[in-house]
Amino acid sequence: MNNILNVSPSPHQQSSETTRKLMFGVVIALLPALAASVYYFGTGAVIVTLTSVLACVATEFLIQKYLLKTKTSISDGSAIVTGLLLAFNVPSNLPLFIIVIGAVISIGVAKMTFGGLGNNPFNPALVGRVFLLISFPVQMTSWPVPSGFKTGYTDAVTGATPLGIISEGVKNGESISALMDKVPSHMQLFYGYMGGSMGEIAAAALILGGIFMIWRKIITWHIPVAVLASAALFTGILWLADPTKFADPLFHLLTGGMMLGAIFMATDYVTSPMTPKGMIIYGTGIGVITVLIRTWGAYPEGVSFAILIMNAFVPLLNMYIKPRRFGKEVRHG
Amino acid sequence: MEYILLIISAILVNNIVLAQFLGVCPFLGVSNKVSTAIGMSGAVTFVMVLATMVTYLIYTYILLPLGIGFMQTITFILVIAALVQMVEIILKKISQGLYQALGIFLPLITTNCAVLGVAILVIQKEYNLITGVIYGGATALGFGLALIILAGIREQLELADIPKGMQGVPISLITAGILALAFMGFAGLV
Amino acid sequence: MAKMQSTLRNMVLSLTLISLGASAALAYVYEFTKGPIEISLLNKKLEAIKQVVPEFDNDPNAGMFLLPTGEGDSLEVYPAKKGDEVVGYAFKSYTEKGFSGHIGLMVGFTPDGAIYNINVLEHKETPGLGTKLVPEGTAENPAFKDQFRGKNPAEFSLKVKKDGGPVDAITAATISSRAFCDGVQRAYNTFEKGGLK
Amino acid sequence: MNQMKNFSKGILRENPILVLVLGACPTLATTSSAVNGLGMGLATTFVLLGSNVVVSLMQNVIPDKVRIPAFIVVIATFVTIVDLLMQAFVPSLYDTLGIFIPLIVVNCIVLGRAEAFASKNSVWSSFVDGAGMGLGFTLALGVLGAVREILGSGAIMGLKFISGDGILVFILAPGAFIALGYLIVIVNRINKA
Amino acid sequence: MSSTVLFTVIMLSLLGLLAAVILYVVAQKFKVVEDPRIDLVNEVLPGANCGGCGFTGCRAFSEVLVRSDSFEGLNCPVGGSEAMGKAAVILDRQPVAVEPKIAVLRCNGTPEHSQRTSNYDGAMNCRVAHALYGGTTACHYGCLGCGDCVTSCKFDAMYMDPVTQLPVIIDDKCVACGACVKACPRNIIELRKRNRKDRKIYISCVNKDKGGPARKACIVACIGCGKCLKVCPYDAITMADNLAFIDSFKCKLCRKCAAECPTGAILEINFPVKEEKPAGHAVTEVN
Amino acid sequence: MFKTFPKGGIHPPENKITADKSITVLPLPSTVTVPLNQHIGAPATPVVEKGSAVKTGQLIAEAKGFVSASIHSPVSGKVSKIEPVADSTGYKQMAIIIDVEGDEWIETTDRSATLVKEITMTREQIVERCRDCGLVGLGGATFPTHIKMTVPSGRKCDMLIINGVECEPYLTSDHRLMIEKGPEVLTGVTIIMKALGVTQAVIGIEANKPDAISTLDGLSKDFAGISVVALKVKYPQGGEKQLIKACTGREVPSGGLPLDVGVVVQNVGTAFAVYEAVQKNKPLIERVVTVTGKSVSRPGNFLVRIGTPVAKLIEAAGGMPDDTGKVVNGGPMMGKALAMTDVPVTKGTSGIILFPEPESRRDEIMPCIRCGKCSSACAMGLEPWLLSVLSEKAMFEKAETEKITDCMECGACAYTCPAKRPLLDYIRLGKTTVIKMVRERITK
Repeated sequence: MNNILNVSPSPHQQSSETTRKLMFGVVIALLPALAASVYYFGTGAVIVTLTSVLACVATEFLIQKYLLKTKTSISDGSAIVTGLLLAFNVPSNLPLFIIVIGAVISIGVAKMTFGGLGNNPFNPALVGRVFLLISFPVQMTSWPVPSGFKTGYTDAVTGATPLGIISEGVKNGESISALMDKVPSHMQLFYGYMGGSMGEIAAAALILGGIFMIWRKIITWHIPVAVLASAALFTGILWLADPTKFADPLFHLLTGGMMLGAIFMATDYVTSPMTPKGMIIYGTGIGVITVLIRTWGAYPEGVSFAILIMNAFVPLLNMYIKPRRFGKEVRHG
Repeated sequence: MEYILLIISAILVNNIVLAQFLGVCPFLGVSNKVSTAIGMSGAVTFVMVLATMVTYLIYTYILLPLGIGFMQTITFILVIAALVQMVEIILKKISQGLYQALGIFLPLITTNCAVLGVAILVIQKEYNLITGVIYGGATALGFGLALIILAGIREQLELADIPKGMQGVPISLITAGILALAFMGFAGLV
Repeated sequence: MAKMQSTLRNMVLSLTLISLGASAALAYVYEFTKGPIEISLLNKKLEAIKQVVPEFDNDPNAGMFLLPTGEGDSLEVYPAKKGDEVVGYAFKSYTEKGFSGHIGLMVGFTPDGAIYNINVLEHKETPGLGTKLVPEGTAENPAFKDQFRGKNPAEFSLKVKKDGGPVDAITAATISSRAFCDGVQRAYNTFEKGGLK
Repeated sequence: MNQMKNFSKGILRENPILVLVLGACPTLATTSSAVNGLGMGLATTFVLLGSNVVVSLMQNVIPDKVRIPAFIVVIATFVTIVDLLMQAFVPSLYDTLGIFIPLIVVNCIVLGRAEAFASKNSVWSSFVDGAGMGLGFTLALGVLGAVREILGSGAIMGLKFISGDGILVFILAPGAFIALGYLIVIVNRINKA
Repeated sequence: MSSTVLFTVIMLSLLGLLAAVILYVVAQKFKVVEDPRIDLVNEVLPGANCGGCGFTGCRAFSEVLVRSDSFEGLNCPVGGSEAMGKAAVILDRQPVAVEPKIAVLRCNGTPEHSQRTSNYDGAMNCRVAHALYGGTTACHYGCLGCGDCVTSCKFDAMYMDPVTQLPVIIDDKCVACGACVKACPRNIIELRKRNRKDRKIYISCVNKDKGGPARKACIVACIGCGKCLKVCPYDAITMADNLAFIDSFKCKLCRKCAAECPTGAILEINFPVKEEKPAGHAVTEVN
Repeated sequence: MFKTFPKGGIHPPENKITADKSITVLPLPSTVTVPLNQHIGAPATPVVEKGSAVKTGQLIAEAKGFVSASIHSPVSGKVSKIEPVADSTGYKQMAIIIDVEGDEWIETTDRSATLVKEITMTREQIVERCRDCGLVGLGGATFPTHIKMTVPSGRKCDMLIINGVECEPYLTSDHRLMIEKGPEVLTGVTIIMKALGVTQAVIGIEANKPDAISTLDGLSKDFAGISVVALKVKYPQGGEKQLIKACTGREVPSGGLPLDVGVVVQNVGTAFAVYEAVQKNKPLIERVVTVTGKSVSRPGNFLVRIGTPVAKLIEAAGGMPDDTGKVVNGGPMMGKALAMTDVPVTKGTSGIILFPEPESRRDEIMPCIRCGKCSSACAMGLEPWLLSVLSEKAMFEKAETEKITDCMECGACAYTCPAKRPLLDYIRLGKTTVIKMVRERITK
């Protein structure tokens, strides 16, 4: 009997959950939405997704191998998630070189610059997305119209998103009820029959993914619920105040990446607060800022910006909103 | 309403640091810790409101009537420098607590180009006294907001393993860049 | 030379002297540049006017007059004359409906009310989108502005296609395009009301 | 001191922006194109040269306690002169640089050099120092401007080399921060090597 | 002269006057006296802020230097006598000659020399491992191999050798700041006098066990036999707790002790190669 | 719903393999090694010399410090050596090594199995006896029992809580003790109640031991003031502060002791030892140890003399399986890994767990993704990710303000971390450093 024993400090047991499992859990949760966008946008969605994922993984690999000269960590799956989310946030007919630029910005600037996984203060996919939105406004806002499965790539007919139509119309002085006729019905919106970024359209599929993630304990309910509830409340108040100028809350929830943002983007571990209380404040902030931007700002969607802005507040939230310490309020004696 | 829009514009849409590039030096310099950032924001707000007021009065009632508007720069900078010193003295006399909190930041403010910048902008944009002062205050709040956010992120980054070459100023600049990117979302609010 | 001691007398003296020297220098430079600055400002304006009206030989700046817009304010109008004949009017117009608010325009009309040319004086539009209002096009590659040339707003409705008008908006910058039309419309309305036709 | 070394230190080893990170405001604000960057750089260089020379001339007649205000007066004078001259003779550049010309007054480089170098050294070294620092500043601004122009509008010195637009972010505020950040990293690497 | 010029002059003169008065008052109120020599001294220091001098950084050390009456006991290990000499010139003091030092690793417990008895599987941190248990070999004095010293080195003068699993000190880069000495929970690293051509003779072991257990734990351990003590002509070697120690300031590098050591615990480094090496002394040459 | 503590906690697989294995007595080994430091506090001083003959139960080392406990010979025989011996940490410490010659007990001990329920001693006598018998807390912390049984003047204690939670996976020694020695345990509880002067005692038991709950609940009717509380299965239910919160709703203040809320907590094993010491005058020379592991052929609960080599215990359980990668002294969450198995069983040894090789290795460490799972697992409401990185980066002042000293090292954070970060390793390092810092500050 001369086994050499392993010695380590306690604990000597670890749970079976791993970063990799969590990341692939997110990937699985994203699949229904991916399927929906392939259904609506055809091969374009597949090409965009593949390019984005490959570019993200390649960027991470190359930077780690040649610039930082550290161990590569692409197998942890986080680059894949970033790639998928980036793809979900762009139109399915985006020129490929733009996607590659987005991937380089996402991984290179927003993630690896800060030291890689776990250190980035901002959601990499969103940084990439917003960067592209501002850099290539034309390409990033020419959304193909959903037309059932098709194989064409860039020749698709483009149109505005429902939110874009409403926002334009309101600025032009048209009433909401008139505009509502120009956009798909709520039920269509729920299933994703609308123009928009690749993965943001199918609310039903996204909710399915969200339920999966909550069930698998990958995320908690706090952030998505806080985002959606606060957005619904805010738009609800506006809608009740003047239904001719403001769209109804349900419309807001189903459009413009609200679901994608609330369920997948805002819940990114690294860039969201650690405590439930912090999460609720963070989520509420996202909801409110989104509505603010949608209603009065220049960008009709606003979710990406709202999440990035609240990302910036996360360190402060983590700093000042602490879990309740055991024995804190009690005094001696 | 006009004032509210002015305030929103100055804090969010045209944030002095993130959109107008004024006060970048203290923005990078005094953002190591949240507590210092808060102190600095307070001091800047105080001085900026006061400076806007004083420089406005000097410009409108002395320089303009005398026809020596071109003396703006030199006058303003001297006035601000003197003002900061005076504030320091007065503060020390009237409130020791406030002095403790803001005092150490006051000397840094003289060379904060945001203060001089705002004083000049108020004249350039032809604001009146009240609007000017509100603008100055709101701008300072915007400065404070950006500063505190950056300080929070930097305090968190202290715990991160940032690649060696990126540490310090570069990472702060890139963080500020992404922050500016996020703040562009407020475009069109006013 | 030994360094001056920091006594009150020395401090006041040196600072006052420095100020004196500085102010003298400044005053001199100011006097010297006063003329050129005025000229350059004037040139800028004239340059803008020159681009939007047919060739002239008068001093439009001297002939400048104000016309009420009917919205409570007035526009500056610069008449361009060749000889005694008026060849065009340059209207300094504006709009507040731009993507980032204010856009300043110089709109030139021929006396019959047709648009001769338009010049963007100031704007804060988004680079790459709204900024496309600015450039002049070429014959084979016309810019946004060029579609207005020679059109008379009396029969050419100043509306983008989305609003049922004939104007081709800049891709992804409908708001800017619409604002541009608004500014031109304001100039035209003023022109019409002013009875210059 | 070796004047050549004195001159060249400002260009790379002690580059005011890229190494010392002074005067970040105008650096970020005026470098949306190479020409603007160079213009700003030259204006600052002029002020730097002037103030360095005058300050070093007067180093013995200024009592210590009023050193800073005296320097500020000198600097502000030069700034106003540049301001007026540019307004008169290069009005279009003046329009683009806008508020950042008067703000040269509070540019840390100018005051910093006056305080750290000119007030202690001879006129000639101060002049050389000013020239070196000014050149370093101008170069940095020029390079940053060029980078942003190439990436942001696909052009160099106003000449377009691609059709259409570039990556627009780079001519906007966020791009300025990001480009400067990476430029500093690169220069640090070069300096270390 | 136009009125503009007049106004300009009056205005600015008034302002100057005002500023002067205010500043005078301020200056009277706050007299911040900072010795300008602090800055000067700070400039000649290396600026590594390594703390090797025992103070919190180069600036703090400059302040101490300026305030001090003599340089006795003050030394910048990084800048060495050069920096201290410059500082002495600025401050008009006598520099105290300080022998340059170098860090050496007093453990040679490579896997070859010391039998592995367990695998450490905790956080790669010597202090964690040290607090947990005696280590992966039977020697609970020797190197744990987690590299705390390497992380603590600000001068890139250390690296972990993957074969020996011991840290290696790069002589050319080591400035003897002592950071590694502080970082090592087992006090294996020692600062010794730097000899010509970086020649070194030292006991590469810190095991305080008696001969038997020490030898059992590691074949190159110091077993406290005392043979080296007897041969040393300079009284440089002392013995305490079953462990010999060579005082680097008394040692004249005669190398008699190394030849005598039965276990090869005494390392001689950077000497010209001898014709024949005593057999069985598997000495890993460090550098 | 069962009672529990409010925040945090994890559910590691229970693996209570030996829950139905009754306690068997391990035969005496040929030599025993009795370390002099088997408790928190100063080591005891030997009162025997090399060559002395000793009887089972004879005092061989005396407590000298205030927080210290006496040590008795677990066997009869001859003292062969008194010298430093590597203990379970690998570091050497003084131990008395005795060659076993038979099992001759000291006369004062009543070795009959009859239950003595009547308590004749006074409070002072009970405390005295516990000290004389070298009793320490058998839950793992090994704090001398007699100190814990004395309520300092000016403090008030109104409740005794008996910790029968045994929330660590694998371990079943307390569980078996409760089932097999119920009346003795309850008598012990009554004795401690008397010593403390309280009328109320609660025995907290996790709901995964229904047999123990029903046994004790049934028996407790005969004992005044003792009640049994079933607690939710959640680690670390057995943490002192968590247990008090769960049983009484009282919250021990940060940095405070149970006595701050009028409670004293004792382990079930301790209660049994108190019974034996007070009623039978038997010193603490043996204890129940669970020997278990997934590949162990005959896992079980053994009554072992202190000083028996762990290797002997493993032998009794069927020998060390070939795939063994790690041997843990104590529970898998808080126990200590052993570098070798020839170290002795001590008063604090509650179990020996043998992990097969694949399970014994920690997974590859990934970067922290700030998922916050450690924060939600922490029963003390701390932020392990923060404390860990603060310690790693040597920012100890900040760690102090973040209450690193509140950490009870339960390991829930490191267990739950999906990135497999060694959170507790660093927190423990930070905690010791901070405690040292604070102590230095006080002495300064």
